[in-house]
Order: sequence, then C-alpha cells, then structure tokens
Amino acid sequence: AGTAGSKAESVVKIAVAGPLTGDNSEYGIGFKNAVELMVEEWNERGGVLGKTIQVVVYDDKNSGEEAAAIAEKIVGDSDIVGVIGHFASGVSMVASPTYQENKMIEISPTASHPDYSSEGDYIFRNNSVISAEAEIGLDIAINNLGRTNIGILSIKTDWGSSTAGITKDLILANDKLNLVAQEEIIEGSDDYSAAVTKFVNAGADVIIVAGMYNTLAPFAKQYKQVNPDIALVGFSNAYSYQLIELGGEAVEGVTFPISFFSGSTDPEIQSYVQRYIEKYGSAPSALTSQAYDSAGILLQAIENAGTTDREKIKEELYRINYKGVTGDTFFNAIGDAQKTYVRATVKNGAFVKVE
Amino acid sequence: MKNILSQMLLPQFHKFYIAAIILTLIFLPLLGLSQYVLRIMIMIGIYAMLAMGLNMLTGYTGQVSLGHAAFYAIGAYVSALLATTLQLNFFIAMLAGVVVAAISSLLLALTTLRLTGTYLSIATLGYGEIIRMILLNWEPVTNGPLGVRNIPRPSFLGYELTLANNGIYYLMLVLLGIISLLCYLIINSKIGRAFIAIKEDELAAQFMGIKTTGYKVLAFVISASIAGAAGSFYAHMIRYIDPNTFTFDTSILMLSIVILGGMGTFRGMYVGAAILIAFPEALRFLAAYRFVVYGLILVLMMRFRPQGLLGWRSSNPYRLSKQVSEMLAQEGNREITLKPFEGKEEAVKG
Amino acid sequence: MAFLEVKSISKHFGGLMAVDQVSFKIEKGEIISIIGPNGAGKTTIFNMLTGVYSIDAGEIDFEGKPIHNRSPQEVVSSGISRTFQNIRLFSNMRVIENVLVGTHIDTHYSFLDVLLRTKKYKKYEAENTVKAVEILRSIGLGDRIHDYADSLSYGAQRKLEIARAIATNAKVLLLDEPAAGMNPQESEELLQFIRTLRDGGYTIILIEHDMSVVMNISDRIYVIDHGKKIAEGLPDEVANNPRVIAAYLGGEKKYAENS
Amino acid sequence: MIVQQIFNGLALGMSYALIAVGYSLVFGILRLINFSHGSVYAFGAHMVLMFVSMNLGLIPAIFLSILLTGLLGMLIDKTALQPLRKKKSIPIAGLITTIGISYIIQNMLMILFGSERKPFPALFDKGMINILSVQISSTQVFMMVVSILLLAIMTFVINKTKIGLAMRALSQNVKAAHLMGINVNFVVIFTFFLGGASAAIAGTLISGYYQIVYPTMGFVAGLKAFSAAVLGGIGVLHGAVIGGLIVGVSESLAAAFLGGTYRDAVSFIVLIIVLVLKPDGLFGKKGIMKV
Amino acid sequence: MLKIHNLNTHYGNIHALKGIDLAVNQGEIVSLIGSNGAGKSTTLLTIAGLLKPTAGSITFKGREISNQPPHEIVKMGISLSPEGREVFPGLSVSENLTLGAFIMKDKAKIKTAFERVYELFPRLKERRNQVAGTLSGGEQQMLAIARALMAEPQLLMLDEPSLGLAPNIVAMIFELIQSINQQGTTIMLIEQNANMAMNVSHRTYVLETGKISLQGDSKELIKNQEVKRAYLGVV
Ligand SMILES: Nc1ncnc2c1ncn2[C@@H]1O[C@H](COP(=O)(O)OP(=O)(O)OP(=O)(O)O)[C@@H](O)[C@H]1O
Ligand SMILES: Nc1ncnc2c1ncn2[C@@H]1O[C@H](COP(=O)(O)OP(=O)(O)OP(=O)(O)O)[C@@H](O)[C@H]1O
Ligand SMILES: [Mg+2]
Ligand SMILES: [Mg+2]
Repeated sequence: AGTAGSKAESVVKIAVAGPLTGDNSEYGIGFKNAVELMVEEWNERGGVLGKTIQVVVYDDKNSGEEAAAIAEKIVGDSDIVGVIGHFASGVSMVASPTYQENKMIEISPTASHPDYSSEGDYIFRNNSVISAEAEIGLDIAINNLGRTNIGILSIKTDWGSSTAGITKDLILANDKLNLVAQEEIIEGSDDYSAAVTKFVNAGADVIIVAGMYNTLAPFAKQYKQVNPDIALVGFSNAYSYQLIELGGEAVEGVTFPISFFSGSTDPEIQSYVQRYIEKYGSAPSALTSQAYDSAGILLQAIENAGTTDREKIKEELYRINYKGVTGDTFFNAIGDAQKTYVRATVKNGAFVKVE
Repeated sequence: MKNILSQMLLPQFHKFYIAAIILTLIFLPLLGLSQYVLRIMIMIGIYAMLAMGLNMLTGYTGQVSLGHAAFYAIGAYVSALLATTLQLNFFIAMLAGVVVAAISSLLLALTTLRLTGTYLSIATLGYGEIIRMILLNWEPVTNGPLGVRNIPRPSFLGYELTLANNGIYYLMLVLLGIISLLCYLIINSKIGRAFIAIKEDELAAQFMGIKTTGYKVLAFVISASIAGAAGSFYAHMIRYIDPNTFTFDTSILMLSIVILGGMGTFRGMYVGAAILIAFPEALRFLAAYRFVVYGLILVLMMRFRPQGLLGWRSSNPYRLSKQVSEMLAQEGNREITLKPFEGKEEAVKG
Repeated sequence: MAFLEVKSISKHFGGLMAVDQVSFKIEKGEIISIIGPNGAGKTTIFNMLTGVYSIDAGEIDFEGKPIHNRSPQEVVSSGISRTFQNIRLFSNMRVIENVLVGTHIDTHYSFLDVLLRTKKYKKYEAENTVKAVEILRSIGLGDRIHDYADSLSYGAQRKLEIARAIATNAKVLLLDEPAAGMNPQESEELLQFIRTLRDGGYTIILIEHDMSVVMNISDRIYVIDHGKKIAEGLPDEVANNPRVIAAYLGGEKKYAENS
Repeated sequence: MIVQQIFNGLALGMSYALIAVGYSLVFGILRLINFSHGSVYAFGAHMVLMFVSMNLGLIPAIFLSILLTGLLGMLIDKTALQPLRKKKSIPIAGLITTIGISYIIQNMLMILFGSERKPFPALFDKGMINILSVQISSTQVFMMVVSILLLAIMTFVINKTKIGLAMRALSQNVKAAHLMGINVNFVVIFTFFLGGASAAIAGTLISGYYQIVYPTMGFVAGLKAFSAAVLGGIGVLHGAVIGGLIVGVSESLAAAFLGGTYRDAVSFIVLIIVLVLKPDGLFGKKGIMKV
Repeated sequence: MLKIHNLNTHYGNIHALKGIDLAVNQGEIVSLIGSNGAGKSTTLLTIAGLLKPTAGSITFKGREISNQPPHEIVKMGISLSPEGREVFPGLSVSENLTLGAFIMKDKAKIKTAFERVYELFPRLKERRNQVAGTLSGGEQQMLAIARALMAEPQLLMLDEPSLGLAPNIVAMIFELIQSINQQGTTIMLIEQNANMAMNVSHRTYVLETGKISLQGDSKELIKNQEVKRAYLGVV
C-alpha cells in the first residue's frame, strides 16, 4: 500500500480524524472547520498539483477503539495522502501504528504525549512542545507579572501532567522562586474550591494553570471570589475566545504564551480570522489554528514534492519551513513542530499582545 | 411458514447451524475482507467475550455489575506491563492478567458480600471508578495518563500474529471459542443451576443447600477472569492503552450487550455485541446524529423486545442425556416409593 | 431421645412475643401437625427450625445434635427441608431443573470435573436426573418436567415445592400449608401422597388450616395460640379440646363432613 | 483550613444532593435507575440558557425551563418506559432504555448548543460572607436554602398528600395499586414530571453557582449524585441529601489532604465503606422479607 | 348488573378464557368454581381491568367496561380482593386500608369504613402500625379482604378469601359475605372449598379449562353428581 502517486485520479484526499461527537466534539469540529477552510483556499487557487483537494472526515468520538478502526479505513483508501488528527494523544497513539505501518502521514494538531511523534517517521505533531512553553509560562509569571510565590494547577492528562512536571523542575532549579503548592485535578468536575483553598492558604500569588479554557475560566472565577489579586498564567491551548466568554472579568489579566494571535496585524492572519468568522460564526482558537496550519503544511509538502507519493511528501515535511497563522513551523528529526512564541494577556475583554 | 421456521429451530438442526456459523467465521478472512472490517470483527469478538463473562454474573446469577471495565482494565494493564517491562510472552502475560483480575474480583466480592441489588451495583460502579483512578494516579507503575505503549503483538511459537496475516483474528476466534466453551460447561452443571437459582430466588436457593455467597463470589471471579482475558487480548491487539478506554461507558456498553442480547443466553451475547459494536460504524453517514440514532435504537429495541433480542424461553423439551433416557426407559412406569436418604450404604427400611 | 426435639424456643419481634417457649418432639416416621389461629406463630417456628430466624431462647436438637441458629444451608444438609407458605419456586426454570437444584447438595463433583466432564460428573448428573424424574413421577408431575415452573397451576406448584424439598435428601419435611389453594379433590390426593411419604420413612411436620387434611393424617397435633402451646395430643383429643375450639376451630367441627 | 474545606465540600455536596433527589424519587417509586437523569439535568440548564438568550428574563426563563424539563420527564415515561411496563418487562430493561434516552438528549444538546462550555448567568450573587475566617458565598447559601426547600416540598408531597400515598403504594405493588383505583400511569408520569422539574432546578442552581453549562455536565455529577442517593439509602429523600453532603465533604477533604486526583477515588471508597457497614445505605429500610 | 359475553383472554399464547358468558344480578352472590387453572382468577382479573380481553364484552350497569383502565373500573364500584393477597408489604396496615378507600372522597365515610373493618378484624386494629409484609399469611389475607371492603363497592369480587385462614375466621368470613350481601352488596366469589361457596351463594358457575361447563342455582347444582365428584371431594 501507499503508492497513491501511480493513480491518475484528479483528486487528492486529506482525511480529518477527530471527535465530531461526544464530549470533545467542539475540538473535532474545529479541526474539520479549519481544514476545510484551508482546503477551500487551496482549491480556489487551483488545488494542488493541478488536482482538486477533497476533505474526508472521520469521527472517532475521541475513543481509541473507534480510532483504530478509522485508521484502517483511512489507510485502505489509496487516494488519501495524509491525516490531520487525532485529538487526544491516547487516541492518536492507538491509530498511529496503523498509519506508520501503511506509510500514511499523520499530523496531529493537538497530541502532546512526549512519545507520540517517536511512533514513527510518518507521525508528526503540529502542537507546541511542552518544555518550550513551560519555560515561557514560568517566565511570564516572574517577569511579566512579577510574582514569585507560585502555585501549579494542572489537569491530569498526558499534557497537563507533563507540563506541570517540567514547570515544577524549573521552579525548583531557581532559588528565587517558591513553589508553594501544586494541585492536580481530574476533568469532569467544575468545582475547584478545594484547590483554591489550598493555594490561598499556601500564600500563592500566581498560579500557573496547565489546563484548557474550560479549566482556566471557572478556576479563575472561583479563585477571584476569594482572592481578587491572584495572577494567573495559562498556556496556548487555553487561547480561545471562549475563555473570555466564560471567564468574563475573572480572566482579566490572565497571560499566556501563544504562537497564534488572532489580533495580529499580519494580513494573512487577519484574512484567516476574518474568513473563519464569516464561515463559522466564531473566532478560531489556538488549537483550531494549529489544525489549519497542519493542513497547510501537508498541502505545501505535496506541492514541494511534486507528487502524491507519500514517502516523498514525508521527506518534504522534514525539510519544510512553513509560515502559517501559528508562526513559522518546521519539524525536527522526530517530527515535532518547533515554534516561536509571543505573549498575550486578557485586557478589557480582549486578547492583547504583551510586549 | 411459521411451521418451517419452528422446524428449523428444532434441536437436531442446532448443531448444523452452529457448524455453519463457525465455518463461515473461519473462512471469512480468506474472502479478502478489508482490515477495517476485520478490526471491527475483532472488536465484536472482544465485546462478545466481555459480555459472555458479564453474562455469567448478571445474566445468570442476577448480580448487576456497573464496573466491569475495571477487570477489563486490570487484565489489559497487567498483561501489557508484564509484556513491556519483563518481555513476557503474550500467553503468560495474559494468564497473569487473568489471575490478577480474578484476585481483585475476589477482594471486591468478599468486601461486598452483604450487598444486594442496586447497592451491589453501585459498589461495583464505585470499584470501577477507583480502579481507573489507580491507573491514573499510580504513575510509577501504570505510567498514569501517559498510558502503556509499544505493547508487543501476540506471538505464537515465534510467529507474530498481526492483523494483516489474520493471526489476531484467529486468536480472537480461538479465545472466544474457549471462553464460550468454558461458560457452556459451567452453566450446564450444578454450578450453573445454582447461579440461576440464586438469580431467581436467593432465599429459596439457600434452602436447597446452595452456599449462595460462595457461588456469587464464584460468579464474580469467573466473569472477572474472562474480562481480564479479554482485556489482555485487547491490549496486545491495540498496542497502546491508557485509562480512558476503561471508563464507566465501557462498563455500560458491556451491560447493554448482555441485556440487549438477552440475559442468560449464549447466542444473545454474540448478536448483542455484533449489533452494538457494528451500529456506530454503520451509522457513520449520520455524522453528528450518529449517537442520537444509536440511542434511539437502544430505546426501540428495548421497547419491542424488553427481554432482549434473543431472550426467549426455549420451547424445546429439556434435554435428557442418552444415559438418563435409557435408565428411565428401563424403569418404565414402575411404581416408585420415595424413601428418605439414609446414607449411601445403609439399606433402607420401610 | 427424640428424632427431632424442640425445647422451649422463643422468638420476639419488638414487643411482640411471636413464639413463647414452645416445645415439641417428633419421632422418626411420624406425621405431626402444628395448628393454631392466624398469627399464632406457626410459620415463625418453621423459620426458626430452618435457620431463617435465630432463636431468642431454647434449643432445637436433631438426631441428638443441636441445630438451632445454623444457616439454612446447614439445616438442609443435616436433613431438614421445607416448603413455603408463599410459593417460592424458581419460576424461570423448568420443572425438572427446579428439582435438580434440589439435588445440588448431594452432587459431589468439583469445578474441575465440570470443566473436564469427567465420569464422576456424568454419573452424578445422570443419577440425579433420574432421581428428579422419579420424584416428579411419584408426585404426579411426571408429564410436566419440561414445563416452566410458573406455567403450572397453583396446586401443581405446591406439589413441585414438595418435590424440590424431597430432592435435597431430606429426612424431615416441613410443609407450610401445602393444601392451601387446593380443592377438596386435590387435597385428598395430597393427603394420599403425604401418607406414602410417611410410609416410605419420611418424618413430616405439617402446618395446615384444612382440618380435613390435618385430622386425617396427623399422628399427633400441637396447637399454638399467641405464641404459646395451648394443647397437644391425638387428633380426636385436640378436636374436642374446648380451648382449641374456642380459639381456633370455632363453634362446630366442620372438618367431620368431609372425612 | 479544614473548616473551610468542609464548607467547600458541603457546597459541592449540596449540588450532588440536588441531583440525587431526582434519582432517588424515581427509583423510590419505580425501582428504576434512571440513567437519563444526568442529561435531563443538563437539558434543564440549557433550556434556561436558551430562554435567557431569547430575552425572556432570568426568572421566567427558569420557570419555563422547569416546566419544559418536567414535560420532558413525562415524555420519556410516556414514549419509552410506559410500553415496557405494559409488557411487564424486567426492571433492568428500563435501565438500558434510559441509557438510550440519555444518549439522545446529550447528543441533541451537543448538536444544538455545541459541546463547549458556555457561560451561565450568576444567580443570587451577593458576594462572599466571611464567618470566622470561613468564606461562604451567598450563592452557596442560596443553594442550600433552595435544596432544603425542595427536599421539604418533595417529602411533604410523598408523605402527606394523596398522590404521595399513591406513589408509595405503587412502589410496593403495582398490581394492587391498580386495584385500589390508582391511575398508575398518571402517578408515574407525575413522578417523572417531578423528577424532571427537580433536575431543572438542580441544573439551574448548579449552573448558576459555577456559571457554566455544557451538554455532558450531568455525567460525572450524575454518577456521584446517584452514588450519593444510594449511600443515603436509595428511595429515601433525606438520605439522598445527607448522602450528597457526605460525598461532597469526603471529596473536598480528599482533595485537600491527598490531592485533587484522589477525590473521586476517595468518595467512592467512602461509598463502599458505608455500604459495607450499612448494606441498605444510611437510611435505607431493609427490604421486607417474610418467609 | 354485570354481563359478560363471549369473553376471551390470553396470556401471550396461552388461551386462558375461551368465550365466557356470565351474568351477575344486583344483590346476588354468585360463586365461580372449577379446578386449578380453569380460569377463575383470570375471569376476575379481566373484569377488574388488569387483563385486557382479546374478544368479548363486559358491561357493568349497562356500560361497556372492557376497554376501561382498572382505576376507572374501581371508581364504578367494583372491588377485588385478589388471589395471593397482594398487600403493600412496606406500608403499614392502616396505610393499606387507607389505600383501599383511595377513591373515596368523603372523610367521614372513610372513618366509618375504618371502624367497621377494625371491628370485623380486631387483629388488624391491634396491628395497625405493623408493616403489612411482616404479617402472618392469614393476617395478610384478612388485610386483603378488609382492604377490598374499604371502598364500599357495589360489586365485591373475592378470590379465594378463605385461603390460609383459620377455620373460625373462615366461618366468620362466610357469615360476613352473607351479611354484607344482605346490606346490598353484590358479590362474586371464588372458592376452592366449593361446598361452602355453594352454600352461601345464590347461583354458581362451573369453569372448566376456560369455558363455562355448568351453571345454575347453587342449591340445585350442589346436588349434581358430576359437581359432587369433581369439586366437592365426595363420591
Ligand atoms: N419479621 C416480623 N416482624 C414483626 N412481626 C412479625 C414478623 N414475622 C412475624 N411476625 C408476627 O408474628 C406473628 C406470628 O407470625 P407467623 O407467620 O408465625 O404466624 P402463623 O402462625 O404462621 O400464622 P398464619 O396461619 O396466618 O400463617 C404474627 O402476628 C406476625 O404478624
Ligand atoms: N401469568 C400467567 N402467565 C401464563 N399463564 C398463566 C398466567 N396466569 C395464569 N395462567 C394460565 O391461565 C390458566 C388459567 O389460570 P387461572 O389462574 O385463572 O386459574 P384458576 O382457575 O384461578 O386456578 P387456581 O385455582 O389455581 O387459582 C391456567 O392454565 C394458567 O396456567
Ligand atoms: Mg403461617
Ligand atoms: Mg386462581
């Protein structure tokens, strides 16, 4: 399998795989929207290699069992050149051996498991690398917010735990900083009062929150009821208009590292945000934008390779330096995206860049 | 028409049907089915095993477990961890998974001995969640949310079984066959009768001399062992596991298969698993409405067959073994005088 | 030493003395009846005999050994089996399976025998099945063995309960109102059947309100009222005991009509 | 800090209690574990949100939602469960039906509202009250008052009214209930109405407290609430409330002293310990077993 | 008062009633006898609306009731003391009795009904706070009968009222049947003890495997050889 190039078809297919149903469907739908938008743009420009690009969407419900089946379905279709997906690392990693064995390119915009991209040379990730982001997060706490009594709150997922672990090590290595408390939470509850009480009692003045918007916003709300002066640091995957919608005043002043900034003056980004809002009625989040770029990267690699032969495309991916809405992206030897970050904060109900 | 149908359901035809189905299953992969279909067949097989196990506990013994994913998880984790860290062979790792699942179910059953009905169900639900939390929190051993990766494929005499060479599929068939056979042997014995008696009327069962707690514990252990075996097979088939696979939803899916298929039947487990696993795949064209319709199907199936799809009372006569029939025939219709039991050797006096 | 001896047992529920120092004994091969008004404590006595309730005071000896405060299983295995006032069959099992469950206690094969289908397994299964069929035939259910228990009529269900109790290898049968819900014709058949059981060597304790049964079959009768024994003796004695007539039988001896 | 954590736990427990009452009610009457209750609860919260977005004002929105969710409860019974009763099916068949219904409701909510977390208007937010260095929010107090009120009303209905007597009769013996002249289907539908309405009240209060709604909000909370109902002795309404509080406090203390990832495990361990000690829950009556 | 024409009832595939024709006149006691499984209980359950007939009609005081739900039938004045007692096991004796009067609105009437049944069954009064499930079998039977009396029905149907009762209570029940009948209640009675049933009743129907095989004046039928042999246990 895998030599789709020999076919004289006039379409090139890209698969999107992610949760379109179930608890995490907001993210999967974001994937689908983003990829379709990117593909639409390419098709308007005449497709890739003169062929029309077609998006095929697979719902995995964020379940490993379904992902495994879908992966078989995807590799069974020789017109598909690559997969954008899956959402959770655990789900991606169930599917990736199948992709790897069948030489199918997988670019996950969200997988964050440290070992994900080492599943094989066809397996890529276009998500921020935890250690880089953790470092910036901490730097924000110290230098942008000027706090030193740090608390860490993290969700118990591969990403949250890894981020918290790295942040913790960085704090411990720095004499000037105090790690006053570290709390982990399991997704599923909206009650953070126990953690808040602990942070308050430990005398934290800044909390680094390794969670998505749906953790950060309610946590901020509950915290600020008790201590309005607390400073909060987030991460790029919490960067979503929903953070502000949900957090309201409580998320004012929350600061995070980002690679995608919707308020950027860059015309490319402006036009992307505009188009996205026009088409789907809401502003794209960081994760959605990573999916958008993932599709762009894949298509660019096809064009660079000049063929739909997946092996050639894969090699192009290792050479690519893609200028997208989430910054300049290139992959290292194991397939992790390297990104550059800026910082943003919430001010008056909007994201603004921190200089 | 109806006559032909009932003719076809006669016991003498059963063997023929079973043989035909087994043969079809064996030759199926040779028809060039896609790996996608094969994978789904394998998932059906795994859930049929799980249902078969849960059926022993819930379908026959009447103890509703809402936390069976725990044993599935234990089988998967123990086997996966042993295979990845100690490089144990699949079959040995699986055995270990089964044993640990059995021991853990024994502990659960012994602590919850006095619980009945919904209270027992909730205790099992709690147990399922506790096990999942352990998987998530006991990071040095389970790797926490990072899960276990690179789980080796099963290999048999140095021959690696993969999806592509149909090895995994046949392994599934063999396992399912063994589990079905075990269940069949157990159910058709005094143990099975004790199980059913407990479900029907626990107190009356005690008056028949059945040590009901012992048998309930046994049912727990048998069903947990089977779940453990299925978990181990799943882990080596899918090759990456994390705590998210073994949630309450998984327990509910198993239970749904048992009930929808028909509690206390064998055929119901296969059919139930086939339907509930295949439907979500078959309904993909519905996109976002996929699980709305899935829910609707559950509701409708229960509405029209509340006793389960295949849960009907057999109208066939009870099967007397040849030996028994002969003994009875010899006896003819001779008058029988019942006499109380006086110990085996002693002659009975009037 | 009697075969089964109940020595001054008591049971109270809250403030209610349901059974108050009741004693009686029964010899092997006897049929005795316990009668008394509704709520006198008869079923409670059975419940204490069979380990449903613990006893508050007293002693129960069977074949010289104490058996009170044992679990139902232990009581059954010592040879005492019962039927229930409110029928408790395994309704979704077949008639023969109900009786096979009764043979459970006398089926001595192991889990391994089950899995390997050893000779031992086959022998026990065959013997017990034959035994079950024999019991059912003798009680008149020989042609219903394939039916499900709940499809039987009330009278037949009562018979099946007795058959199931016999199958446990009981020596003593405790029958709680076996004739309830039977018409005179059927009670008469039941009476005959109980007689043949006695002739076969069974010991039987009967609770029954149908005097045509009680008076015709009992070797001795004990009368309980408000938890206390108020009379005992031969059927005739009891039937003419003024206390019994006042508390239980009512004005006339109606039973005589049918005998 | 312990005192504060206990208070945190009580507030959390109140939210479980609010949901638990609905579980307990339906179970108490029908011996049915109503797995759809969690999604009915989410439905109630979403309806408030929808009516608010239609500019109906918060209070009318809440009342409309309570009504509509109550009707949803009735609809569930009428279309899906009543046919099962008619066929005298085994109780567990109803369990699968309610699971199916919960799939339908949850996924419909996702399609209509999206799976994301949405903001919910704060209810009765008058800031924090500080008593002896323990911080209690006015919303928490409000929530407790409403829960106790709800419990009192439900208890009154069940124990002191005619329909309540009918409900209790029904839970004991359906056949006899018919023979007493009780309109069984009406009483069951009414029970489902109460269950739905109580779910909507719970949904509104809890969403108002956390200021969040999303379609799967009833899943974990529902599971805990259901356990709480069982812990208290399922079918006993005040048991459900006490059970909720116990689960909430044990969670909170577990989070405080062991860490947030142990809270679920600990609350379930407490559940199992309570059940092992009291197999019928704290206030559950032993099943009447007369041989 | 009650007219039944060509009544058919099924349990799934089992054809339990195969075209029953029967009538009960105002003020009568009618007894229904027949061997086990003949369909006696099924007949009463069908009248009470708990089983839906597959064919035929039941009219009560000129109104078709076979299509009515059970609670409507109760409201029309038909009350059944069912086979198997069917008490509410977890409710107290007095709550059970209150439920017996569920359809009655008049508080004073309910009160007198209570007084009446407590007088008839002093045991129930003594145990009014005991949960019904722990009553002895006979006590439960008394409760079931008492409960059926609570609604002061126009047609009272008793399914084996003597089951499990002591002889003196049985005698009392039969006296009771006659006395409430004299006060105007119409009664349908099923009894295994056909002798007693026929002694108190005006007319008798004999049921055999779902069909009426004999019917007539109780006084005459009791002399019928066939009846004697099959149901009275005397040869
Ligand atoms: N578990 C219990 N709790 C409270 N009271 C009980 C319990 N069991 C029995 N009783 C009471 O004890 C008394 C004796 O009951 P028992 O069932 O032994 O009567 P019985 O003699 O068998 O009567 P019957 O002839 O009516 O069956 C009754 O008044 C009954 O109400
Ligand atoms: N729930 C049921 N399911 C199936 N068959 C039933 C059911 N109830 C009764 N039957 C069957 O219907 C027929 C009539 O039963 P019914 O109970 O009316 O008899 P009966 O005359 O009242 O007998 P009994 O004297 O035993 O009470 C019988 O053959 C019985 O087996
Ligand atoms: Mg009794
Ligand atoms: Mg009957």
